[in-house]
Amino acid sequence: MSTGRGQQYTGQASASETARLTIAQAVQDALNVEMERDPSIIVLGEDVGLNGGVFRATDGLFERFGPDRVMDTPLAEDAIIGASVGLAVTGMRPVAEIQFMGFVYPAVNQILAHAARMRNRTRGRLTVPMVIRMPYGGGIHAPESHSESYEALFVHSPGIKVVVPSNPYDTKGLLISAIRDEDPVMFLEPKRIYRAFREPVPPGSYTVPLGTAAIARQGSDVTIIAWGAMVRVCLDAASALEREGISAEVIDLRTLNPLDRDTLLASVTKTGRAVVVHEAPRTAGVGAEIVALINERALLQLEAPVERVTGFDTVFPYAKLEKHYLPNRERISAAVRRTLEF
Amino acid sequence: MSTGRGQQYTGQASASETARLTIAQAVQDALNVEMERDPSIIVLGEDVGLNGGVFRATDGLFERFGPDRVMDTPLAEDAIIGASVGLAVTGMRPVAEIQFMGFVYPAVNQILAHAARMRNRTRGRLTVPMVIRMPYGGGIHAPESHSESYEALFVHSPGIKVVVPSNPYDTKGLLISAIRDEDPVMFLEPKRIYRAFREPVPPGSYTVPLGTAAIARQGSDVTIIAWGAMVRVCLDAASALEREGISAEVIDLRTLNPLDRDTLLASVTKTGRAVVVHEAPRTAGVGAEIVALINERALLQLEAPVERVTGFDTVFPYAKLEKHYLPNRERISAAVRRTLEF
Amino acid sequence: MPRKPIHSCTVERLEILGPDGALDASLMPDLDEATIVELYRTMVRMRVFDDKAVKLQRQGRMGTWAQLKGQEAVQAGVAHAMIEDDWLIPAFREHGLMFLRGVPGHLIYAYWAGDERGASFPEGVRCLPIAVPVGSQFTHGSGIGLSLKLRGEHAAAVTFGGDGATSEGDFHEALNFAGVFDTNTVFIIQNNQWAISMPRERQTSSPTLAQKADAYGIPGLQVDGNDVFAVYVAATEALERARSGGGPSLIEAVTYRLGDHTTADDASRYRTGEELAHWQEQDPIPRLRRYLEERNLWDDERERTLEEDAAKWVAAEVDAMNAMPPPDPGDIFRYMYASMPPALAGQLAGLTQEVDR
Amino acid sequence: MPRKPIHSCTVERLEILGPDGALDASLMPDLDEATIVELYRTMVRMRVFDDKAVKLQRQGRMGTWAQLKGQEAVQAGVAHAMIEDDWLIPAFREHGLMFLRGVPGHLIYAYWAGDERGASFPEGVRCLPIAVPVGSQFTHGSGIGLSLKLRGEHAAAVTFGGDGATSEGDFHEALNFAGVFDTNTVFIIQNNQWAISMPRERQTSSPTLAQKADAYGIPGLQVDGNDVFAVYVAATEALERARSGGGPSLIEAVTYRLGDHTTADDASRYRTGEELAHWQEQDPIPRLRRYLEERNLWDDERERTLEEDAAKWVAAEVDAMNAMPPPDPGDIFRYMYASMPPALAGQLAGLTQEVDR
Ligand SMILES: Cc1ncc(C[n+]2csc(CCOP(=O)(O)OP(=O)(O)O)c2C)c(N)n1
Ligand SMILES: Cc1ncc(C[n+]2csc(CCOP(=O)(O)OP(=O)(O)O)c2C)c(N)n1
Ligand SMILES: [Mg+2]
Ligand SMILES: [Mg+2]
Repeated sequence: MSTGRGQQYTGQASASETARLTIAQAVQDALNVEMERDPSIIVLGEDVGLNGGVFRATDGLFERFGPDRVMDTPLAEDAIIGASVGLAVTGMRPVAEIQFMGFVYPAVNQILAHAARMRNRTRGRLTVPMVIRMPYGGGIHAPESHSESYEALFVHSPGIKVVVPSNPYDTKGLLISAIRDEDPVMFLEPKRIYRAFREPVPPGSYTVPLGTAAIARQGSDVTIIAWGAMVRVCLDAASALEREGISAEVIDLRTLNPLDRDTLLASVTKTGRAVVVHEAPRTAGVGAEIVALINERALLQLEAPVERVTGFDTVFPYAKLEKHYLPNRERISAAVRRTLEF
Repeated sequence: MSTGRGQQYTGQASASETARLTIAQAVQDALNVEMERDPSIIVLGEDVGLNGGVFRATDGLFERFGPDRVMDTPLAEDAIIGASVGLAVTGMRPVAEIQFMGFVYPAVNQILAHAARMRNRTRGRLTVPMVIRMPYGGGIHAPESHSESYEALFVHSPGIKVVVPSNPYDTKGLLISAIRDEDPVMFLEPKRIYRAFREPVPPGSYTVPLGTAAIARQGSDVTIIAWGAMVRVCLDAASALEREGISAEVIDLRTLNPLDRDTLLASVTKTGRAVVVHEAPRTAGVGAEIVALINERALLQLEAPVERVTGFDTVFPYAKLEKHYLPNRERISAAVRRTLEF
Repeated sequence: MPRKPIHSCTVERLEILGPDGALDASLMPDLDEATIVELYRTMVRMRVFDDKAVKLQRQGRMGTWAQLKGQEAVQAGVAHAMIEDDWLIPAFREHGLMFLRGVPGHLIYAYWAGDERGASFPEGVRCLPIAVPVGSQFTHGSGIGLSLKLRGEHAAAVTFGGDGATSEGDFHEALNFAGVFDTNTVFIIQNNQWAISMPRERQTSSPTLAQKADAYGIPGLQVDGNDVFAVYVAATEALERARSGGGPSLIEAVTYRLGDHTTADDASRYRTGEELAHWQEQDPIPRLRRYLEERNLWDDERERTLEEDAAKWVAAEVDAMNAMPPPDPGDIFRYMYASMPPALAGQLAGLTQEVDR
Repeated sequence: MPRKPIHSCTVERLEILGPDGALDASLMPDLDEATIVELYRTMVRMRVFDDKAVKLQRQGRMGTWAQLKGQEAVQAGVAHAMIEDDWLIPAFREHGLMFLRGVPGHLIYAYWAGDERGASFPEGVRCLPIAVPVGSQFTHGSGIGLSLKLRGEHAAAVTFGGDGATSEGDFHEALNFAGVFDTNTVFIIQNNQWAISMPRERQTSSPTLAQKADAYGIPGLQVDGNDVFAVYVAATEALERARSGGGPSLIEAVTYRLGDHTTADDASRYRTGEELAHWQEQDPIPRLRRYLEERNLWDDERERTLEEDAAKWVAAEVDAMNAMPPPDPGDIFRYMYASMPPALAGQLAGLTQEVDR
């Protein structure tokens, strides 16, 4: 196995000890482990090969698995996803990368009209087991169109699962589940924390099931609901709130479709208060769905309106102003206080 | 002015009397009136010229305004919208047609990444006054992909207004407002009722403002909120409910972005109960946003959870099963009763 | 020479059996008489199958139907060039190809009558469901062609589209992808001169569609699509190349849509009777019949028998469609995911309750 | 001849001033000495402007920068062929063109430093903001070209893209649209051999990018993009044709990205030092300098002065950028719509409160 040119980490499929990995490395690790296991898995996308991906999430795969399994494609998102549909219906398991979520739009037709519908349209005869990975979200002072969080578009579209990890352990386990899933899965990687921290990640293969939320922090006064990069911000807010004597439970949804309603509703029923946090614009974001769910299932347990702390209904601002856009500890804490003071 | 070949109606821009028109004819009438007024308006799309549009909504325009103002384009939605962006930034006012909402996906990149953002990105220097018309929704036993209601995708995307008329009078007035608007407007035409009924439509020019809802029916026990083709179904349900002694107010939102929160919240505050109805899938649909709004602004006035009567979280079924999918009078009435019995 | 030529291309057209019955014997493929007769039978069966669907639609027993009338030679010629392991990636007008590839006629009818079960083909039939968004199937053809190549299968992905579909970005991305990865794909454009009301000449400014292949560094050929021999030869050559690792190619089959775009369309709004009459003379079926008759391989008697047989077959397919039990509303939910998420099960339970009531 | 040729195309390459200094005088455009010197000055200013941006980025004073280094001849040659009424539709690497078209340098810097005000060009500057989604600008060029045509303006829409961008569906739809409506558009591909880590040869299988024009029935030409004379001649011809109703065309300018893809990239991961060295010998700036020197139009003294002037200008632009007041957070909201909807005003009020606190 080549060590590649300069990357720090080349996958621990053959390692036997738990290593401390970043989220980007956990992605790489999951791909290594799974590609080793199942020769029908193919990685394809722009710059995923020799270059190892612009965030190095596919680093070393090309050297290890060769050009027939790690394919640098032309600059054409519609073809990347459309070809993946063709690969998947004929028995391959493509893991396609879209370089940034802002560049998924040209592939929306293939995702919504084909990948998400093939099983239904053919009454189960043809299926599309594929993963569409992409970095999403703001916070890294990236150029325009590089900071999108448009998960709501896909959560609203039946037939495609949407998964968003918030830490390295889950990243590996969820990505392995996504690859093994028999249906298309959109896998959104929080690029803001791609390399922000390391956590122990076991070697070899393990799964974190799709469709189950995690209680990232126990609490009793209020439930904060988030996913992806926002989970850490919420945990941070929860710590700060603790010093004020407020006990916040933080739920990391992990999968946005299907939603783990039970975990969510159990927590809100217990605390009677909820704050949903996301980076995407407020209107018709996934936060609205969560408020609607709570309204439908736990209205009588609510002590206060569910608060939403979200991006604005504006274009994601370019680097100089982006800090004003993203939900932060103060906004989350203020929303929590509002639910308590209601 | 040519009378075209066989169409029943050729626009009443020069007529002086109110005529009884269908929604499709009201579209045609608005286009006639506005194109007459403003030579910078151009209609473009697939089959909009000689063929007059697959629903005849642009019938007669080609004969009247000629090929430089009514342009049959190649079969390429991305180009239709992208070229319209180019036309609009240089002073034309394109009214683009997408043949069915199910075929807007290839143009999503142009709509979300360009049309909706140009004003913001250039800090007001360049603007995109354009209208994107398209028939949407189910109920006509159309082929697959011809029954979509994906308004939520666009409502979630800042920078583009979303308008959905429910009757001929509003269709004309809203479309004229949309054409005159300085920003891009997505204009969704309820094809199920394109020709279902006629209503008096005044000749010449008048506007119905964007961003204001209508109270389609007054009531005191519950507020039913809908748009487009669902408004009539809701009115129907309201009549049936009246016979049970239930007084339902029906709100026709007309514009989904920006939402007329005041009208909506005033009604719900008055009735204490609400049911939102839409054809689109339930999860993360526009209905969720409305529930979230009510939760935020009128929680204490609520006597029962807001109900959602929507399409399922499935692919829109093909003709034989579509009747099971679409919200109907019974489902709406049952939801209303649930809010009363809560 | 002031500017240096650095690339040139030539696009050829292949014709073997002309509308006037003239045959270029030097190009004639090696087909025995029985096969040629079978090609003819096949084309007539397509016509009968198609006509029946239009009738069913008029009677309110079918939703919308996209007529294949006039395009039988393309579909028979290509089908005959295909081998069992090849995949068919249709647009939406390839009914003839579909039944020749093993999709039962009653399923094709059932599909267009509004029933998804019609797109649930029998096990082993290597065919995608039709693609409703125009052009969106092209990239599937590239992906399937890549898949076949990676697995080392001696098979090709036969990918169809219309003249209108060549304007979509998918066409471009798919052919480019296929060219870069040398996939086992053959793209076949049924250039039937119209995309609903848009004539071929205004769909694109290139004089041929075949020349678009050169943009992707792959071979392109135009054939007379109403000449089943020319189609067969072109398809055989391209398919064999694709199967054996020689890479993708593009075939433009020039034909004509003799019917309306669909049963929801009225073509007389946008095209002339003269044009239609001109193309009726190019009709591939009489053309091949004349060939057979001149060689004493066909006569009125056989024609009658064929028509009777075809009518019987089609009637049986209609019966089979009618014999299908009504679709279960639960099917709306059952095939969304490999296993149904709880919220969806809840929605299904609600519907079941309603239906049972 | 078995198959009838029905179409042929030839793609030519235009070179005037070779890397070795050889000049094809017969093709040399009618440019006076002062103009040629000015073209040189312009190219050096681009290089200095570009280098400064990279330095600013290294110092943490700029977000990301996409270097134009090596592509100066394309940008100078095209800019010189443009007239005031022409529109520029850039991709994202056309900084040189942008400042030549009237976008102040400090705005270009400000933009890449993360400030949308940098895309708010002065009144009258006919230039779109850069397009971040690769290829998405092509259709704007078609629309603007159509707009100019419909208004009868003697002007063209000069639309840029990279070699990578030609793979996007937008490229195809845009060129086809332009071909069908004969818009006043010129598409210019800066083929700099790389799309991030993807070499030109694997981006598409066609031996040239220029030949893609033939798919749309429009003229295509390849030029040596490091030869400012060739670029100027090709652009002048295509622009004049477009302005005067002769329709769109495609120019492939073969050049090289001498820098990394952006300051976030490390090109040594995927390309060799030998390749880079080869292309450094093709550098358009020394090439034109040698031409001038051979004709006694240039010397070290003038070079020094030019470099000093350029450095001063660039320093002034940096100062101007630094002198911009910080952007107002309210700007996030202010330009979403012509008039702000109430809900948005509410969100702005919330932010203003926070900021004021
Ligand atoms: C993306 C998309 N846009 C528009 C349509 C509507 N539509 C259906 S068929 C058709 C014309 C197709 O023309 P062509 O590709 O030549 O195929 P043909 O119908 O002639 O077989 C159009 C515009 C569609 N189905 N999909
Ligand atoms: C739709 C889209 N996909 C991916 C990207 C990421 N990206 C930015 S530049 C680039 C390569 C562009 O190559 P080319 O068109 O040759 O232009 P160059 O960078 O060489 O000037 C890529 C893949 C993007 N910006 N937009
Ligand atoms: Mg056609
Ligand atoms: Mg490039």
